[in-house]
Amino acid sequence: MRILGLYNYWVFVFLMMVGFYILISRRNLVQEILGLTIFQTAVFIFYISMGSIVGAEPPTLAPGVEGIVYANPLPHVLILTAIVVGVSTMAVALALVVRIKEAYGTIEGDEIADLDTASEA
Amino acid sequence: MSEHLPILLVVVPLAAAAITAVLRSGRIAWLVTLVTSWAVLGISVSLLVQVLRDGSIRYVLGGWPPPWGIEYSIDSLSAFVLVLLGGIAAIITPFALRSIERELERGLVHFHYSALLLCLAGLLGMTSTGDVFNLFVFLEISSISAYTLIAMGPDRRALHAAFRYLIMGSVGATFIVIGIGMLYMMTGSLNMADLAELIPPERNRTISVALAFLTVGIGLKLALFPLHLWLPDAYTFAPSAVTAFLAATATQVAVYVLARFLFTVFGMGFTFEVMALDRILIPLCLLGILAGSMRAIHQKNVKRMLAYSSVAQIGYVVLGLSLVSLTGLTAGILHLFNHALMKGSLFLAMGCIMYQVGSVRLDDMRGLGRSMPWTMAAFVIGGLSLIGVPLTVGFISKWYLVLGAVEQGRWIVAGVVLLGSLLAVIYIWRVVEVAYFEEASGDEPVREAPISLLIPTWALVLANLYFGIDATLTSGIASGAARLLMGGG
Amino acid sequence: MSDQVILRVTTKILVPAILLFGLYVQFHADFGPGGGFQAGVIFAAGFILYAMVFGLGRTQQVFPSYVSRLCASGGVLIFIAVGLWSMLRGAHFLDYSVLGHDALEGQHLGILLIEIGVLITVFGVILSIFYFFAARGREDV
Amino acid sequence: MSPESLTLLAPSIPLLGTILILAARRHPDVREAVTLVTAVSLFASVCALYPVVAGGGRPRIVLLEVLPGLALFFEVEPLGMLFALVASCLWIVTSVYAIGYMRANKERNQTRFFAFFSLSLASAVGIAFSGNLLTLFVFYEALTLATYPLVTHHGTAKAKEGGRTYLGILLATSIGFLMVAIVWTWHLTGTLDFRSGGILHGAAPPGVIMALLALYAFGTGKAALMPFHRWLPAAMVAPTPVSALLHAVAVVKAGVFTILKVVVYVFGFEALQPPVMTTWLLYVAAFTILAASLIALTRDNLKARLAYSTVSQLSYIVLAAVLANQAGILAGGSHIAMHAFGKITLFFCAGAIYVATKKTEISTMDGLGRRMPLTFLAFFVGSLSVAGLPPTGGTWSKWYLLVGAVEGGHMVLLGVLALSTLLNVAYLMPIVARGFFLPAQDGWSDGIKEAPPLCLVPLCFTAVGGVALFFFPGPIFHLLGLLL
Repeated sequence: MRILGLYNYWVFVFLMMVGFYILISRRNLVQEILGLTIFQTAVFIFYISMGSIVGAEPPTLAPGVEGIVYANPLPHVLILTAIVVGVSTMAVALALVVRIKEAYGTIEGDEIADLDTASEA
Repeated sequence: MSEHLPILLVVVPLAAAAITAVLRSGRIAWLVTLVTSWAVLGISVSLLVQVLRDGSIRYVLGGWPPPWGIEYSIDSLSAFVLVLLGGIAAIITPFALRSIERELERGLVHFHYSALLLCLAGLLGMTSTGDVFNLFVFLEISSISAYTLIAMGPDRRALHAAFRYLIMGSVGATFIVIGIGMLYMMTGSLNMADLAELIPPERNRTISVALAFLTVGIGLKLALFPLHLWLPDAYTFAPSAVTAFLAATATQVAVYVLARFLFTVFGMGFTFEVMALDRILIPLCLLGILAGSMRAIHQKNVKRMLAYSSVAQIGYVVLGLSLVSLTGLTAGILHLFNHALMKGSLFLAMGCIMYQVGSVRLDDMRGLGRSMPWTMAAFVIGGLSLIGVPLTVGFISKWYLVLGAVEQGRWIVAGVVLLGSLLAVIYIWRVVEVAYFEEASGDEPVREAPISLLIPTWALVLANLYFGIDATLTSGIASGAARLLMGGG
Repeated sequence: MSDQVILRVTTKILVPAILLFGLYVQFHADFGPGGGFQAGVIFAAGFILYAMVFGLGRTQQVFPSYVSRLCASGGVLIFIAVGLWSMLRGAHFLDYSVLGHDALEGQHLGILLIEIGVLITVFGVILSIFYFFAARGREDV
Repeated sequence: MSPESLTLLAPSIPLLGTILILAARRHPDVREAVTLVTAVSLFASVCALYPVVAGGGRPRIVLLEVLPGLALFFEVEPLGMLFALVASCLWIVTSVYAIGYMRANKERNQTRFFAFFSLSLASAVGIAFSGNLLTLFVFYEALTLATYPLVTHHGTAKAKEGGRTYLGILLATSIGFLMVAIVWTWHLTGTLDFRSGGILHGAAPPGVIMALLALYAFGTGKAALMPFHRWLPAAMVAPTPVSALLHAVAVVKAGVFTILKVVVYVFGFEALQPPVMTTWLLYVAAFTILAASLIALTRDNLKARLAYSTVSQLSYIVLAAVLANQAGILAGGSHIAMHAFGKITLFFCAGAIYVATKKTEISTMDGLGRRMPLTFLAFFVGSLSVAGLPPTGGTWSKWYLLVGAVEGGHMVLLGVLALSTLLNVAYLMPIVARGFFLPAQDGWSDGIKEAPPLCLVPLCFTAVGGVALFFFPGPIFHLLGLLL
């Protein structure tokens, strides 16, 4: 039960590994970015799970309400920041892919490597 | 005003980055960058003076006391690194003016300065913050701007290099977030000083995993062997001024972050006695020193050669840290500073050559000893410093490293450190021989680089000599910082 | 897509609503979920929808890419200015308590200004990114 | 002027000379005048220090503190005084010779040559005056680097190759061994100062002392102990004045001087007595003496033969130092001076022959002596001096070496030294004999005469000097006596 009760952590690990696998197994740049994104998303789930408390209320103060268990808001705030960082990274990555496509005419990592060795010689 | 210096240090370049992004003139953007970098240097020096005089400075953001709010905390180690960052920025910005104008498209110049300032702000933030998550945010600010800086390189391969760096850097950053998350899970705190007290000293699975994730994550950012694969391409194809800037600052700050986590946050006892991380780090560093130097010997592109040399030098720095002794830590911190000076001057010399010759391939450097005497003299002195010849900063680093190894009777470590020096002789002398003994091949004569490029280059070269001749200041600060790290753990 | 009447009409109706909703999310953040971040994205989405239907050229007549970049920087500067303002008032950076007559009003004002800064930056950045990708490889912009 | 400021002044003179030489690059005559004036004033300032040191004084001046507790400073003691005297005196002679040689051969890049020459001398004097191991190491490396452009002066592929070996071995040994030894000494004793009686005695177990001795002996690559001697023959690609002053006097003597100084002031005699084993190092030195002499026999190139002869002679001094007794130090110290005069004469002769005839191979020198009688006479005197035969100064150092070997109870070494003297005669005398007695080879003997006076006078001077040292070795032994 304990193992199943931590199912969102299992999801986190599974997603992380899926993302990481895609990242290292694919040579297409866009697919690499996808892998990276899944990898990062997994971490979001990790943080959000961390902040959850069974039976907790949203952490907003209201007059006259006391004795309620609040969910921990900090991990959510943190992960909001991390999401922004992830989005920025992805934006830069996609911009790079666009430029690479313009410069090389391809977004396949192997072909780019071949073109590089060709221009080196 | 002086109490606000820690935050101004980060805010000033951040604001300057926002301003330069919308300026349409590259020259004005440059001027803003110049003023900012000198301001940063001034602030960081006064912080260092303040820290040395009165001890650590803590600054609370937004009036929220730690551990809830974000706190900036500057001790002698961070102040030392801050001065390094400010100094390097202040020297490289004047260099960048003409070098960047030549290497970049016109429309990109002001974006370059914006990204440079953003990167600087991120690095300064990483160094001065006392909050681990804030550190991650600044880490990503500096990394993302570094990706764009590299991608602006004149060769199309810069794009691919930046992409590779981005992928590996993001993986590293994600590892760091996971590690921070686990720390938060166990302690409920993100403040470094708070964490240091809350982390249980005995073996704990979550904390151990956090240490592993953080070490690998920072190792990726740091290009610690064997996680260095992104570094050679990135340094080779970035614009010259950017390479010099990143080589002299980004890796140094990453080392600082590693030291912070290993010594301050986790504590020496946990990291090295319970987890015995030194047993992993030392062999990796030794391998890195040897592998990096050997690869450097075989390079045809001198910038790439220096990049591989950086991999080796990072090995020296981390080696110093993982000796876990006062001398070793002093060595690591000193070499962090000294390596920035050496690599800065060497890459700036490369920038001069790039400016005049348009290439930094070894074959294109024939006869440069004659046609660009000042540039090549700067390269030779920087190279001698890399080798560790006395009266240069390299000697001081090697002295402490060897002393640290001898103290503990680690003869293999001492041997590899010195072997690395000898390998450096080989790769530096390959360039010297080509530049001084071979006749120039080109049809038109190459002229010496303009004075506006030479002055910054020589400023760093002279720093190499000055801090090598009178190392009492730097070694005093470094050993003070080392004592702080050891005592704090 | 500007020849699709249904799309054009729907868009014309939707865009003001989206922008209004963006403002709602922005200012409701004092009492419930929301804030400059989400609002900025929603606001940008309104412009993006308009651009997709009516073309990049017309959108940029309304909102040139230079202005979007100005927004991206301006928001950051607002944020920094608020921080410096509290500093000038003798408190630490971003300590809003000193901005008003009392701490509560100060906090109110401070977070409001900060959220506006965030709104403008996020809006500017998202729109800039869109402009960049959309304009790539085209001659007319 | 106070002795302290003189101590600082002496190494600064050639440094200043370097700058002036570079400044005068467009006027060869001014440049050469600067060289000569620098050389003379250096010698004068070193001489001015002599009475102070001979009177038992040790003027000392701290330059700056490099690391906490570790300063760069000069302290003139008798051994260093001797080395500085020899180097600066011979520099004057060599300068005159170099001007004649470089002009006669119409060499390129003469400014660079003279500038780095002056810089090398500054480093050599720095080594001589160094007050601790750090200072010595700094100037030791400076000397290596300052001489590199001189070795590779011609810029040819061969020069590049020679330069590689030169720099490679010297830097590898000094960084790889010497630096470890210095750091280890610092770790053991907490000081690097040269102190009478040594700093290591009692600071470490015999095994560590032995390891340190090995590190110092092999780390001082400039002492050319086998197997780290290859750089010296490689350095012979340099113009002859360089070989003469630097690779017969300044650089190589800096190496053996380092070993002597380390033995006297770092180890101290007590530290090197049993149970510390030093015999093996004596045999390494003895082996170097014999092996290098044998190799010298096989070399037809005159400069290469002289180079191997130098390798062999340097090990005399190493041997003398490692004996670690009074006679040994007298032998080692005096041999620095005696061998310097002998060997520099031989190199000057080799250079003079090259200038006059462009010949470098011994087998082509038949009958030359009758055309160049002064040169070959000087060569003869130099040979006697190197072999340690009367009436030359070399006799004294060899004498004390024999005494030292007997005192130390190393009878085998007596045999080695005797054999080595025979070998010296065997590889040097045939050259003189060929020159005077064999018939000239066909076709070239017409029109050959002595080298220009600027080359000829110096070599006569040093030859006479070598003889004079036989009759008046007093000052040298007075200085060395102060050590005991």
